[in-house]
Amino acid sequence: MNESKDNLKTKGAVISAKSGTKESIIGFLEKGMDKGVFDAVLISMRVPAGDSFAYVLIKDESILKDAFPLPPVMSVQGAKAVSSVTRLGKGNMKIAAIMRPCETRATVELSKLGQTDLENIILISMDCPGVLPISDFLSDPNKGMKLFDDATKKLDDKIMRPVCQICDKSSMVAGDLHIGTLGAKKDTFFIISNSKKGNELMEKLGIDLKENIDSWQAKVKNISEEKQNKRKKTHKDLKSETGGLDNLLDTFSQCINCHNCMRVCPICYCRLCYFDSDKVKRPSEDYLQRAESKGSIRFLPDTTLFQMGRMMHMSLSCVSCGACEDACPMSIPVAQIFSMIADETQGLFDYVSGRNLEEPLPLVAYKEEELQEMEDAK
Amino acid sequence: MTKALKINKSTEQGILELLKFLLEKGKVKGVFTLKKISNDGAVAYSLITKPDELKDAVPLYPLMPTNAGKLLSRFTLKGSSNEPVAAVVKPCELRAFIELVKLEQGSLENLFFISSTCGGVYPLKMAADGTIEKNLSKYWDAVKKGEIPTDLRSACKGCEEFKPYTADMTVDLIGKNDIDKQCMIFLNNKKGEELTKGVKGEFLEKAIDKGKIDKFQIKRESEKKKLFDEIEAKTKGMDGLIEIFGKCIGCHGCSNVCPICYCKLCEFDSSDSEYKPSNYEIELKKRGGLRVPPGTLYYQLGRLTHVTVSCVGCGACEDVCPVDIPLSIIFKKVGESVQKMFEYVPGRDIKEEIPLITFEEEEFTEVED
Amino acid sequence: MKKDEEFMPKILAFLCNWCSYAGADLAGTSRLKYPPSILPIRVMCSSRVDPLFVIKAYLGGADGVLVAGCHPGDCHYQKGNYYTRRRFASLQKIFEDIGLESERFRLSWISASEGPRYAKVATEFTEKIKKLGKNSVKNEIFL
Amino acid sequence: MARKIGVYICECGPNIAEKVDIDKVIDAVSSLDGVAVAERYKLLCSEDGKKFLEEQIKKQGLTHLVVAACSPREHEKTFMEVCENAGINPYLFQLANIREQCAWITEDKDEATKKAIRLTKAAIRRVRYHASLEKKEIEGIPDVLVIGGGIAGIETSLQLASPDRTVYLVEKTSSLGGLITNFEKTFPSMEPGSNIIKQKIQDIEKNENIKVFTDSEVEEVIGFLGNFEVKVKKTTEENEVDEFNVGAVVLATGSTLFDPKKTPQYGYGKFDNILTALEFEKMNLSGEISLKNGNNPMSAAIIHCVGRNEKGYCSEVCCLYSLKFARYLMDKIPNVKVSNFYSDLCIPGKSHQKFYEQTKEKNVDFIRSTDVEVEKKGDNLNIKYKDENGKKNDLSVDMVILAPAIEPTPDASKLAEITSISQGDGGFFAEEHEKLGPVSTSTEGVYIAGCAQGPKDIPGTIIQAEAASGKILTSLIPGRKIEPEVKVSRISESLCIGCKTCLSVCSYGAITFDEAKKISIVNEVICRGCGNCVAACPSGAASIKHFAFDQLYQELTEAVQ
Repeated sequence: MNESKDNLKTKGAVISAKSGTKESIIGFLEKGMDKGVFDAVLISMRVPAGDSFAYVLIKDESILKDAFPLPPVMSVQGAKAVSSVTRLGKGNMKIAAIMRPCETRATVELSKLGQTDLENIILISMDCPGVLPISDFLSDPNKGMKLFDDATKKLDDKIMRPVCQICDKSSMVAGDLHIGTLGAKKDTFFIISNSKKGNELMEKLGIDLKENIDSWQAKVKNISEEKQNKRKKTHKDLKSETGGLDNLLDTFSQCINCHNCMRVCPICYCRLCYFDSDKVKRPSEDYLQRAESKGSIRFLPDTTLFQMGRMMHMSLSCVSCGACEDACPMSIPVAQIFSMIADETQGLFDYVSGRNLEEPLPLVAYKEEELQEMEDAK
Repeated sequence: MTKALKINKSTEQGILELLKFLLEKGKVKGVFTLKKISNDGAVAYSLITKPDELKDAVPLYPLMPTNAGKLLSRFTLKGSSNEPVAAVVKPCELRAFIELVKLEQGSLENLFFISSTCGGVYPLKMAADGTIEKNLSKYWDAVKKGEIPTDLRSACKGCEEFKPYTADMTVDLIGKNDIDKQCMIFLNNKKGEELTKGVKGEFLEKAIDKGKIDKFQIKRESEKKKLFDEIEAKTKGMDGLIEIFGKCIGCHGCSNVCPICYCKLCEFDSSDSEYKPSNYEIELKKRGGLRVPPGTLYYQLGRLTHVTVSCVGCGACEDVCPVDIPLSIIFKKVGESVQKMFEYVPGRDIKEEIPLITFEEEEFTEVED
Repeated sequence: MKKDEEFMPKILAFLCNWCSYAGADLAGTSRLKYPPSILPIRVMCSSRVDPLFVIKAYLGGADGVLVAGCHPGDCHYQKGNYYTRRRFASLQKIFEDIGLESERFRLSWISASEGPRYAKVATEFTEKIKKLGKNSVKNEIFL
Repeated sequence: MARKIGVYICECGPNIAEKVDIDKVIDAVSSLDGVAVAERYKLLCSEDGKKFLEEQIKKQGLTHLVVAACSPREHEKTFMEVCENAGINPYLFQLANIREQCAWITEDKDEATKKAIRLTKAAIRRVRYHASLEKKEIEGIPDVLVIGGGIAGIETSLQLASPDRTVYLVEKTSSLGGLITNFEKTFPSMEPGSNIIKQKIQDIEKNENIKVFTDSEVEEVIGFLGNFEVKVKKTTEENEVDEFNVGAVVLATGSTLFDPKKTPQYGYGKFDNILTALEFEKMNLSGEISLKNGNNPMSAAIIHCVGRNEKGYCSEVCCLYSLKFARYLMDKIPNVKVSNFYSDLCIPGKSHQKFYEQTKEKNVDFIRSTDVEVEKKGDNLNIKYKDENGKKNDLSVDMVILAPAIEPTPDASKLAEITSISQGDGGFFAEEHEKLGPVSTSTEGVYIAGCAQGPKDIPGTIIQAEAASGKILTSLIPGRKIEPEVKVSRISESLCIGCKTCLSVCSYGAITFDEAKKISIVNEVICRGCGNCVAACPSGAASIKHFAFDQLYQELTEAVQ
């Protein structure tokens, strides 16, 4: 799917967007459906009550005009939507899916984990300005829309979620095509292809990928660098704030074990999570014994075990999409902590989750010579 | 007239002393109650075995981090407790636990229940953003006067089951204006009396003040009516439901924290609820488009049919909903109307069978055509 | 009204094999006429009908759902229909209480020898559904 | 290997062809995923129709078969056999009913065709989710459990016991024989009663094919014709429980008498020398009919229909045994005066009228009366009554014999529950059909004989004992295989949380609870496949073969599309 390992493609297409970016993206999709290049589109739409957005699989073109490619809020992680459509088989519909980079990366990661069949899927990502925290948006949806539009234009991410403010992969091209709005001339946007499938699609649409996209690449580069520094600094502060057992226990003391964070995480795909299974249900004697050994235990115990256990299970595939923090009723900074840890665990293997389909999952491959520093490390 | 224990200390102090007495005298091996478990004031249920660990216990803290009924079910799921344990629980938590015991998800053996005329609790969000501490005094002032604190959870505002049915002891709270000076604990049965034998305090015969309770009942009833009417207006037909549940993000937190959802693997997480490619084709042909992942309304309506007969209206579901869907009132309203049909109150009495596994030969003929 | 005339509702009918399915067959063998809106699904006992099927059918766009079984006391499996009755009663109350059209559901006891009764129930129910009109859920996207 | 579905639409002569446009149905289904062939045929259930299908399956290498024709109640078995002969599993087949519930119910051909297409498509989608199931066969157990050691139980046991058929006879009291042991003679022949029964009890004890359990009660009967698991408990010792398997169960638990204390106007229990019929039989058998003060009664009154309006039925035999009592009295006490108080006499049967007239000739009075009451008057009893034309009257006698109504034994409801049969009028065990099935019950394999089914005389009881034996002999032939239900339910160990909801809704006790693993387990031999537990189970842990969630859900989704 991806020819070159790094995604700095040099050429792309410039699409006119006189009628507005959103409208012209939808126009591009309508053209794709007309030409029969794909039969359906998986894209966000505003829910009837107007207070949230949801992914919708659209076959009837007339519905496409109300679509909303870049919603201000991530109510469902896009990778979960694609997985629900293709996990039980690729079906015989070609589907174009429009999502944020962290969602396309999560989709790529899920296909490595057998949860998504990408054969009939055309993954299209877009430059992402970040996402509003869901509770902020819900308190006043219309205000949220306005704030989001201004922030997108001004590229200011102060109102966005903490993980989005330090996201250095907001324009990473992991899918088949990428819609680049950064650095594009007025009323235009770039389309960059990242795979054979992407090239074929553009050919069928009669759009050639010959234009120069340096301005996009330059803009992406400097935004990423700026965010990277901010990310390093934030993670350093976070580490000192939550590092060490006491801080960690305090951070997760509010956790009520509702497992929302696990449920909304695209990488947590198990049918029955280990921490919901029978294995963690002990007889009363065990609980009493534990209570006696310490004088008192929180009940249910092992909430921190759940957080650390989940971290162990999915950290190497975490795309820092922030869905977990949105779903936490106790506003625990779970996404910030998990993305901080993910950077380090993935760094061990020089792995970036969802960057490239061919890149094997770190724990299912090995090199004979690696990680010597681990052996009898002091 | 029931036997009662009066301790000339504040109600909270009185209960702490009672719990300390129970542990020290070895009457119980452990005590279940709310406790401050971290220095930033997080409150959670704890199993306490050492008396001096009771120092941070806050048994009457107006918060329900999780439904204690569900915790007691987890505590006794793999076999009843072989040691006596006392639990300070709210009436709806005790009813939820009894409902779970009926479903073989726990056992009442060796457990003693200290409940109270419950003044209701604040939403979890107030604990999350730390504003709960500021409202404590406002809370107790309202409870003392037998009023309903303003920003209580909607499930509690409309709760008419604030008196426990089967607790061994009931702490008198609602409308007790000398709550800071006196602790009055009603000993409802033999177990209650045996447990408290030897406690420093005055044993007397006292009737619970029926007038006070009825007055409070009327207040809660009118609140409930208001909440039910609000929901009634919203849940008008399918469009109404789609509007309410449109923002549901499918995290199923409501079923995870619901005491009545005891299944190992929820039917709505199982393969039965997954759509095969051919199902998508059928739905797309019919509708032109379909929300994915599919089944948001199927889950909400389906879960409603599963829990409706046993729902105790504890409000845990709404507490945990990240998008603030008014779940507790919807489930409580439908639950109560179905339960009324079977004249059934979930958790009122362990011997009362859950209506869907029994039947009368002659009943519900009006349902037949 | 013309529109309602040619609107042929789709009514899903869960028929218990021993009584109602046999009753339906009898209506056929005696050439009794009733609208072809009834789509039979054979189950061994009416107590097999999981309320979730009825919800799935309703959300799937069925205009009506009929659950039919043996008369109480005659259930081939002793007591099955008693449980069906309670499940159906609570399901109907839920739909009613949540503001949905619970009239789209119907429970009827039809024995193997009641061909005419089956035809009557089928006709009556179809008329009622026609009055209620198409189930608008059929083209809802945000289910 | 890929699915190859054969779809065959039967014209059924004119029946379907005329009412449904079959070609339209063929076009609509031939392009569906997995459909290898879609064809029509004149009459699929005919011999050459079946041969045609068999060849098609073999020639086309079909893996699944869908037939759109008549009702599965009509020909499901026929086409399943065709599948078997053609070498594919008979359960990978679905029959769409486009005749009885489609072609024949509307004149509108185009609507009928649309419905036929919808039903055929639903059948095709359903068949894709079918799993092959193996027919199970188990040895039919020829042995029989007989509950109740009275004449009915004894007669049934003697009829059925044979070298290859053991009979387990369970009697609640400590000895066999039941009520008849007390009858010195039986009407109308006044032949000896109790010694015939003693003879039969010896036959039982001699017969090594009959295992007798006295002082024992049946605790559990779970299963169906050909395989019942039975538990019998000794009432005298603690947990001594016998377990065995039988093929059929006969309830011959007899009856008891209505307690006259419930009708105080007869003074039973208040005044001396008032006996029930059974007490009088026992006294007579002891050889001496005497009053409390030891001498013989010179006058006796027999009061009929005691408790009849309370019970609401006539107990058939009391008028006849009252005649017998009169004979007893006259044989033992010369010139005793016997008078019968009756409202209407019930003397059915070819030889009973003669018996009544002969008794009457021996100047036994028969007084038609109402509002009969018994009072104490000095040493004897005074019977107050209203005669035929309503005039008050009274008669004083030495002894009063009451003929109380016959009612079921007190443990009847417990036994009905254990053997999962129901109780009909008067609380007696309910027969399957009052005319066509007097000894069988709604539960296959459970039979009833004697007064347990309703009041009757000894010949009636013997007839029912033989009828029940006959039914068992025809259905439980040793060596014949029993095919338990194939489409049974199954509970997944990993998903079951042990809430026992399924256990409490199962009418057959086919689900037991594994205390160690805290999960419910289905006994596949006993499960009848109704699916109640599956619908009751919220978590989908319980599933049922051939009517699984997916199969029904996909069928209904296609049907309402």
